[in-house]
Amino acid sequence: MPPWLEYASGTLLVAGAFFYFAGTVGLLRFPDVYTRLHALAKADNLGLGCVLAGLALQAETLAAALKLLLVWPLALAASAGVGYAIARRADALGIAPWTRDKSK
Amino acid sequence: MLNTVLRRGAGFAFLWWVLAEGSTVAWGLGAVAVAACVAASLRLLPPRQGTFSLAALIAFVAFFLWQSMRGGLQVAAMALSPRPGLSPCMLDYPVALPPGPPRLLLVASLGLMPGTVGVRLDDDRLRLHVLDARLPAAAEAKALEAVIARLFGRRTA
Amino acid sequence: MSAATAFDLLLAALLLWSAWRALATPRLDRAIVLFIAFGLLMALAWARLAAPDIALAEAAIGAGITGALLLDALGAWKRRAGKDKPGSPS
Amino acid sequence: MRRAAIVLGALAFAGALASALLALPPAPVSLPPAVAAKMDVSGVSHPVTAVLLNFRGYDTLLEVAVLLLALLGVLAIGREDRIVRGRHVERIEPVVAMLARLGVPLMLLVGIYLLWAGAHRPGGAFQAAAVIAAAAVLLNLARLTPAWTQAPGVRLRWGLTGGLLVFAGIAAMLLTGGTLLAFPPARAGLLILVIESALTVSLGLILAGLFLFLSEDRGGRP
Amino acid sequence: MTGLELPVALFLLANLAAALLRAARGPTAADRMLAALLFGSTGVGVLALLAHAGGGTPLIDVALTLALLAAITGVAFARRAWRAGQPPTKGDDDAPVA
Amino acid sequence: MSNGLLFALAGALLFALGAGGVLLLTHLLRRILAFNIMGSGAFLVLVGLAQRGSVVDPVPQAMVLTGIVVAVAATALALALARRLRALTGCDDLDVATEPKGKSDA
Repeated sequence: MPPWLEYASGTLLVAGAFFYFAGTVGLLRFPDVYTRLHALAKADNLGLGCVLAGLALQAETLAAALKLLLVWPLALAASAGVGYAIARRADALGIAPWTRDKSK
Repeated sequence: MLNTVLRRGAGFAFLWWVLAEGSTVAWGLGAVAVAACVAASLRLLPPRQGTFSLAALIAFVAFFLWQSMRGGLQVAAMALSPRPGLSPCMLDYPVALPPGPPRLLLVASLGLMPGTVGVRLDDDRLRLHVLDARLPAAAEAKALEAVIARLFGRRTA
Repeated sequence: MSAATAFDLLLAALLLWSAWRALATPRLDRAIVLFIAFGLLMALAWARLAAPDIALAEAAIGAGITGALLLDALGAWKRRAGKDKPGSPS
Repeated sequence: MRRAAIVLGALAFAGALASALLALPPAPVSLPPAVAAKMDVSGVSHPVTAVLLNFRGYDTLLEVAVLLLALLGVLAIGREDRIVRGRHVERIEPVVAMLARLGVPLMLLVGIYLLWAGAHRPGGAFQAAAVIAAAAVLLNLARLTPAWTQAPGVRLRWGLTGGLLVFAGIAAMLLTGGTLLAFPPARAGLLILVIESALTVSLGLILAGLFLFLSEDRGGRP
Repeated sequence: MTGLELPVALFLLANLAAALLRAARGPTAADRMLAALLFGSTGVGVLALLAHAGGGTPLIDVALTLALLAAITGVAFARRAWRAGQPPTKGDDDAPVA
Repeated sequence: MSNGLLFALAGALLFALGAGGVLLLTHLLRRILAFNIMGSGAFLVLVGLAQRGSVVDPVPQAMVLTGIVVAVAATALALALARRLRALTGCDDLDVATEPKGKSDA
């Protein structure tokens, strides 16, 4: 494996870890279920994408790399579906979104 | 109809090739698998009218990748900043896309775009939860709609 | 301590924690969520134990079947929670 | 009092077990070389599949029977009540339905892939069946497949028992050779593939049935 | 293999632990459902990393299966376990919390 | 300490935890959860012990694989029984359900 590929892969892995971290921080800090949903759905999925891309760069065959990249859209579809289901249910149960002035 | 079968067959065959990691001995069972999957998908998702263009798919994927990167960065910045600049609000957005797959793709992908999560879809009114009221959420949803409309072979509604 | 050892230790601790909380928490739905998480952690443990066959089975069954079975049962539990009298099918 | 005794007992048990584990000498009989020595006559190249279907095939045969018995048990117990129609059942949710419409063919593909993979790397009938059963669960959750509310019909019965019947039939056929499930090495690969395919269908239906018989949603046609 | 895989996997596991704590403890039932989202992203990421950190390529299949089935738990939760309009019961904090 | 031994020890603790849970908890669903945790602990001990060396032993893996599938079938059967019992008696505690009439005011 050429060294630049190794660096690129490592950079993507670290970037992925960063987005996961941001998602976790958002999950812990954000005030209500809708905002936490934003944090998880966006940051974690981007983190997963970076990690998978970083690993795909190291794959030996094209098919193996594509298999890794195939995982991403599956996870995205799952997140999109579950995220909407959660938001839809929260709305149906009458959970009001947190707003800035209400907290004051 | 035949067109749809061939297209889906090719898609599943490609996926099988990826899953089997390029192994060529797998094609016996692979043919059975592809046939079963095409049958299942025809039953679950009947063929529809409309054209399909690779260019539009690439445009959609590129738009999606770029926007989800922006979305991730934005959420990361908000989560990690010492004072998160959150001012969430609900936004009722009138959907122009036709019902069925295009509209559902819009709802699903909005959840991964910067600052928006679909909360409820009633006919052609979509309620969005927006992370920051100052963001141009409606304009971005409009742009996404245009890309999806192209993907499904229609002029922007 | 190498990253591998740290990973295994953290994973084992998480397994024990989630199992403990799943049994000890007073709330039924929390218990079931924690149990489903326990299943996922078991899949990771099998992956670390060089048993990908079991990891596959655990991931597929834990995510696809056990979780749905338990959550469906939880829903049935709640739905009947209001009416205490037995045998009242309307 | 009873509580304290149980907690103490469990702790003592855990301690004893842990110290026994730490003191345990390496196994006197090492199985991996024994498995490896027979791999070339097993008909497959993945050791776990070889153990599961060839070396200890009779275990697996009886296990399928156990699963069928569990399903019969669920059937015999029946649903807890006659379901109140329409009141608690969810609306069809289009996003979830679309997820199922797109995801189920993919699950089928991955299921069959896992069945194929089992011959030479991790995978096999059990995992494939679990993935296919999960597809059925998703269809039910999306209200595309109704729950099973009555005893299975004739076709479904054949599907549920087919794996066991094929497995038992092949075992009976081989019994003429003297021993239970001793595959002739030349045909072992083919026989195992036949058994695994039948098992995948049956186990998938059995696992799906375990959920579908208990599921609350009678659903309707799409 | 860059040698970064296991440290990153460890870091993700730590994230999973923190987030799971929140998801399982969160004030509303909806927060608990977030756990289902976590499996879809963090669990899959850890498995893919483990595959490249010496676990062998079959673990990619495990990650793939998990990603494919991750939606089921969340959907089951939203559609079955969490009902609107039910009175809160003993041992259950699912009443709508504003 | 090899990782097999570590997970085997964790499995022993999980088994004890699950066993304690089965004995102590009376809620039907919780008892099913405890039973499953007990089973997982046993599986971890089996595979973990075999994994102490560097050679992968396929025999316990095959056993545990079938064990997991049987465990889910057993769970489904137990859930069917629990739901039926609850529908008939209206209570969710095993001890209350089996006690003589009059006390079963859950």
